[in-house]
Amino acid sequence: MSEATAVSETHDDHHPSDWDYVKIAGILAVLTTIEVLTYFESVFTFFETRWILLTTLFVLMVVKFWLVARMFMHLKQDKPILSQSFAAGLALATGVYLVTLFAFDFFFSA
Amino acid sequence: MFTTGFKFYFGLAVALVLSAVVYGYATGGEHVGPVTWGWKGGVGDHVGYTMLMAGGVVASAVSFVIVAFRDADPSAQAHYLGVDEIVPTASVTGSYWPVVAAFGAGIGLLGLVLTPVLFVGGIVACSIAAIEWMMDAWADRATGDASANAALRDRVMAPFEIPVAATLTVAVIVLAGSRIFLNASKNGAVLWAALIAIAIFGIGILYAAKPKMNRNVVAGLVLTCGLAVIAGGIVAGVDGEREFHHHVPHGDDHGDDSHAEDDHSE
Amino acid sequence: MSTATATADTHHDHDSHATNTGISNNKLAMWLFLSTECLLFGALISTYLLYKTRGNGDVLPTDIFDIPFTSVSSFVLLMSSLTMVLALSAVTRGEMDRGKAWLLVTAMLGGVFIGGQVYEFTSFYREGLGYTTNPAASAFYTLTGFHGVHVSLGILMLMSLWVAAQQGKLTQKNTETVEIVGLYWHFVDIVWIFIFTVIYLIPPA
Amino acid sequence: MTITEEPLALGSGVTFAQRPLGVLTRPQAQGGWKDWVSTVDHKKIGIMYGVAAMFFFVVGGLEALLIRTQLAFPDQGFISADLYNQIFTMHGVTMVFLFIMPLAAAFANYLIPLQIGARDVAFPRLNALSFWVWLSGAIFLNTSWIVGGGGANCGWFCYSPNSGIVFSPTHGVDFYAVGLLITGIASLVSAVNLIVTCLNMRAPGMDLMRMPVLTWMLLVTQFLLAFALPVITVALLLLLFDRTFDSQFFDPDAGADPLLWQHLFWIFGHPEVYIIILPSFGIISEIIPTFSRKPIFGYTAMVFSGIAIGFMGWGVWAHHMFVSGIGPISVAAFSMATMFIAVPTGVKILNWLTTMWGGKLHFTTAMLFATGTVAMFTIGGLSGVTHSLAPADTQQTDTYYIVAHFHYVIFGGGVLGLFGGAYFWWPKVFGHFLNEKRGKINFWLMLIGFNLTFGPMHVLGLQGMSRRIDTYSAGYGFEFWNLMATIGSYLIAISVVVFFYNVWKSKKEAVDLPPPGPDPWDARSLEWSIPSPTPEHNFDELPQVESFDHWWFQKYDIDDEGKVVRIANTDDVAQDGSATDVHLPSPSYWPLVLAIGLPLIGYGIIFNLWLCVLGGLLTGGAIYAWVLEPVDDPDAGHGHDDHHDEAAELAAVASGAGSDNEGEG
Repeated sequence: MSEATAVSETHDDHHPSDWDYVKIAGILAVLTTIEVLTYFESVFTFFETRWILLTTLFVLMVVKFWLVARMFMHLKQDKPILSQSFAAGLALATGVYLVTLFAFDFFFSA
Repeated sequence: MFTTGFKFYFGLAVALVLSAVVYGYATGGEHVGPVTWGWKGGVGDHVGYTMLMAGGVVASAVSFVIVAFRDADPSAQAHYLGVDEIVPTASVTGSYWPVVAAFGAGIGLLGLVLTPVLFVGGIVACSIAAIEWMMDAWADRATGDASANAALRDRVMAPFEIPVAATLTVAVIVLAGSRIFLNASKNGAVLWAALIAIAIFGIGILYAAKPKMNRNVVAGLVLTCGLAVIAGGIVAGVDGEREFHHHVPHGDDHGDDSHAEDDHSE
Repeated sequence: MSTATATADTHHDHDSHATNTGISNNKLAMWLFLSTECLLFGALISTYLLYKTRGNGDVLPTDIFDIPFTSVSSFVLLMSSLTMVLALSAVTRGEMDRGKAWLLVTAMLGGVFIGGQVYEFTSFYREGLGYTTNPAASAFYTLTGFHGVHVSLGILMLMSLWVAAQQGKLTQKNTETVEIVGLYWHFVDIVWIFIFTVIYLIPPA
Repeated sequence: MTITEEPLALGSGVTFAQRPLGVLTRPQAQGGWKDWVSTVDHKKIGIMYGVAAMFFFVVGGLEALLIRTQLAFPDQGFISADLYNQIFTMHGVTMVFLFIMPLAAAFANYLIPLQIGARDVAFPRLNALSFWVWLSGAIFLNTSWIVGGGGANCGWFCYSPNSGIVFSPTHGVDFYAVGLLITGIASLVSAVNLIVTCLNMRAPGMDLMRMPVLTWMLLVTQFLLAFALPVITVALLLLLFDRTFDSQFFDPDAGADPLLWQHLFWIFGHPEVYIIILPSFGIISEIIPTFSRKPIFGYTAMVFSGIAIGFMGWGVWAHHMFVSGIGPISVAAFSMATMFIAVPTGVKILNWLTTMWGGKLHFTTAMLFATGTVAMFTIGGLSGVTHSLAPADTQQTDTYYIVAHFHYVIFGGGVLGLFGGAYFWWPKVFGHFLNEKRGKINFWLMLIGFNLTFGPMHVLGLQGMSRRIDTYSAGYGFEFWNLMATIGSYLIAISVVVFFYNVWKSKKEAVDLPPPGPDPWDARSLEWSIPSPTPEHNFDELPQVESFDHWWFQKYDIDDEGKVVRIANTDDVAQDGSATDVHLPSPSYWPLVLAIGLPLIGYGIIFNLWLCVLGGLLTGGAIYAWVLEPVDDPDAGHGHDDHHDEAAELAAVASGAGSDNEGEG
């Protein structure tokens, strides 16, 4: 029991507090709101320009992805090997499927 | 050796088989049909005969199981445990299963009159009650120690109870929620989804902020909201879905039109 | 004699249970599993992207997306990640009551998300987009359905944790169990972050 | 999640009534069939993998003989065209998924914990699960002969739309899809398990760069499996949904693109080639140094070339598709990548040769198989390079030249190495040698038969004979080489019979022979520091590893003049296996129960969805019972708490359940 307490204390030292989590969730909420706003192109006319729209969406997606993985999944505090293994899967997936879509002329027909 | 349980079930079996035979002949059985399960000659009314005979078979099977496993046989248990006499143990807890079974039977009967869905629901409730009741009864007598009996029961039943209960709980939320959304208008669905989520989230925040809150208040709140969602789901489900408009694709956008069909039935 | 030595050895063995990487077996296994899931969802997402315009003359998913509703359900899933991490945080501190509450809230929010998906599928079907209507439809339902199955399994795990906690079998020393289920839950969430942008929000050119 | 914290306490001092009537208790059998079905011991699981794999080797081999018999002479009607399709398909599927992969898994299971100095794998029960799920999938796959209206008939790659309901109306392809999904679950679970084992369970001092090459190659293999299987899982599910639920993934009429299947299949399929070949590379990397009496040359290069093969294996899949019209840029890129992957492979071959260079070579049977592997794989590798040239490949595609190439790689590179491994580790596993004389007969028969079978196929292919054709006409010049190939295939069959005879006879003879002792080959890695056969607890005392080839350096040292000198007798430094109170994880029935549930779900998808409910209940119940069951049987009376705490094997099992539920769609 004492051991468990000790462990939890050390955890407390470097893990964010509940309030930090709420703040991160707040950021995520704001980012999601911006994402949804792109849907209303007629109101925010600059989203009618496709490259602005795509860039915005992709940047926001990556930031959200990053925030959840780093903060909520504790990759920031955990050993690097976990980030590495996850990054390996992610990179491999991105690589092979982008090449596949490329081979289908996906990026030029669109 | 022959316990009360065996005597009861065996008697029941004999009675049922006899009445099946009598019923068979009474409703037009011929030759030795009712005696030989219809091997030579008819058995009369099939449904009644089958039900009575099946009941008889089941009862006799149960009676043999009771003998074979020496269930509730104090002398066998005493022998097994190496003691002179079994100390009768009080039933560990009160049981709700008889109530569930009765409820299930009632629902099932109602279902016979109203809708097959209720009938199936009643059957399911009765089956669950039967299994749980049997397991409780078995575990109550497994050893002389009440807490060990409870642990034994859990060891066998928990692997099924936990996932099934969890699935049912979630299924209720999912079903009720989706019925409400389907019943509402397109924008209404958005509103309802947001409202329900906010309610859940809100209760969570409330509780997290004041964990020392009166338990009854929390329970009441959760119960009220849960019941509201379920009731909403039932009402919405009975009321039916809103009208959907079959989307007509704007033809030339999607190339080859020759395959366009109106019938999307699966 | 040999027994005594061996006992000492086993103690030694147990002392060295601090794994080579310093991460418990279970957690490492979960992360590896999640890494492989990237390949799984990647294949489904690319299938949809490849087929999203193959309507065969029929209605396409992109024609009937209900962005406002999906936004709400995405929001719900995103916030369930917050409640999950709050549950873990509470269990870590040993506040089992609060932890249980957040676990239940997370599961229920997941339930709302799945309810939303049932609604979405039903309404799409009524509007003419059946599973077999065209390649775009098949790919869309398979992708989002797969995600739905993952969420449902996550809910099952959360509910099981809640039951275990309710029975007093899940305590502070099982913090890591909660953390591992949490990892799964967050992963399902980040997959949806991807799906929401790439499948729903990017309009057809 | 160790739910049951304490032993079931029975009050009133009634201690011997711990197993009340009808209570399913934790298995505790020592010996007998109950021991085997409930074991979680990585060594027993490894042996079961090996036995089952050899069974399917015979099945696949008989299918091969049927193929060769049909093709022995022109215009034969020995088997019908339809049956021929089924047989060559099932031959490929059986050999790849039910023979080589599980045989490699047998070595991985048995040897990884021993080579890294561990008591068991990271998740012993998941390990048992992998085996049983794999076996149930394998049996399921083969029941299609009986209940599925015949085997799959679309080739092991099952190209769409050939695999669609129109061209494959029987259930064969359904069994193919579901069967491979089930075996895929097994491989995925075992991959995660073994990766965690390698990363987390190493003995003190066993750094990653001190692990034997075999363990390294197996680790790379497990990574490849872990990342490749989800891709084939998706492909198979799409195929299954197309066939079962009329979805539109591969139907060109509906606007779908059958080429998608080829991409998904080969994204998995090419890493699969390395999944097959790398374990064999690892095995011969253990055998060659041992019988050359030299350390392996370029250990680091060996490891990194293995890793490089693992990585580059992901960038070459489309070279299987050069003639499918994927466009000039793709063809050029994949052509280049394919040429590059020959580099790390060449590094390995050079390292083996350099290891042997100047060594005192002992040509035992194991060594013969190992050198045979190097030679045959080199031939296969070179013919592979000819495929990387897209114009040449265009000529060779779908001819027997391809068949020749991949058999030289998979049989010559993979199977020969695995047989070598069997001869090498047999004394460690079973405590007696396989007879060397019969072993050498086995080797030479197999080598000659192999070359006689597949060598001529190069010629046939270049002459233009198509693969997957059930017969050929006389007068095209195919007769002579086909007959040679058929004779060769029967020679291989005889060599396999010799192997089985050797296994049987050697066991009988072993009674009169002295036991091999812990280290019969004077080898280098940790598994040789413990008694043969391996005691149940592996190591009496976990080794403190100080260098690569730690065990060898306990026996030998290098003096000032650079000469090798013996510093200790093997028996003095080896462990005697006498520890008695070593704590081991308790056996369990649940992996088996769970594995029985999965094929029921499979039959359910194909025949009647109600069966899915039954299978689902069995699977779900088993998962929860598993999670609720403590790792250690509290009744078993072990003194210690186990530290593989089970936390979320829940989660890990749920991964299995995940794929399984996904299977239900």
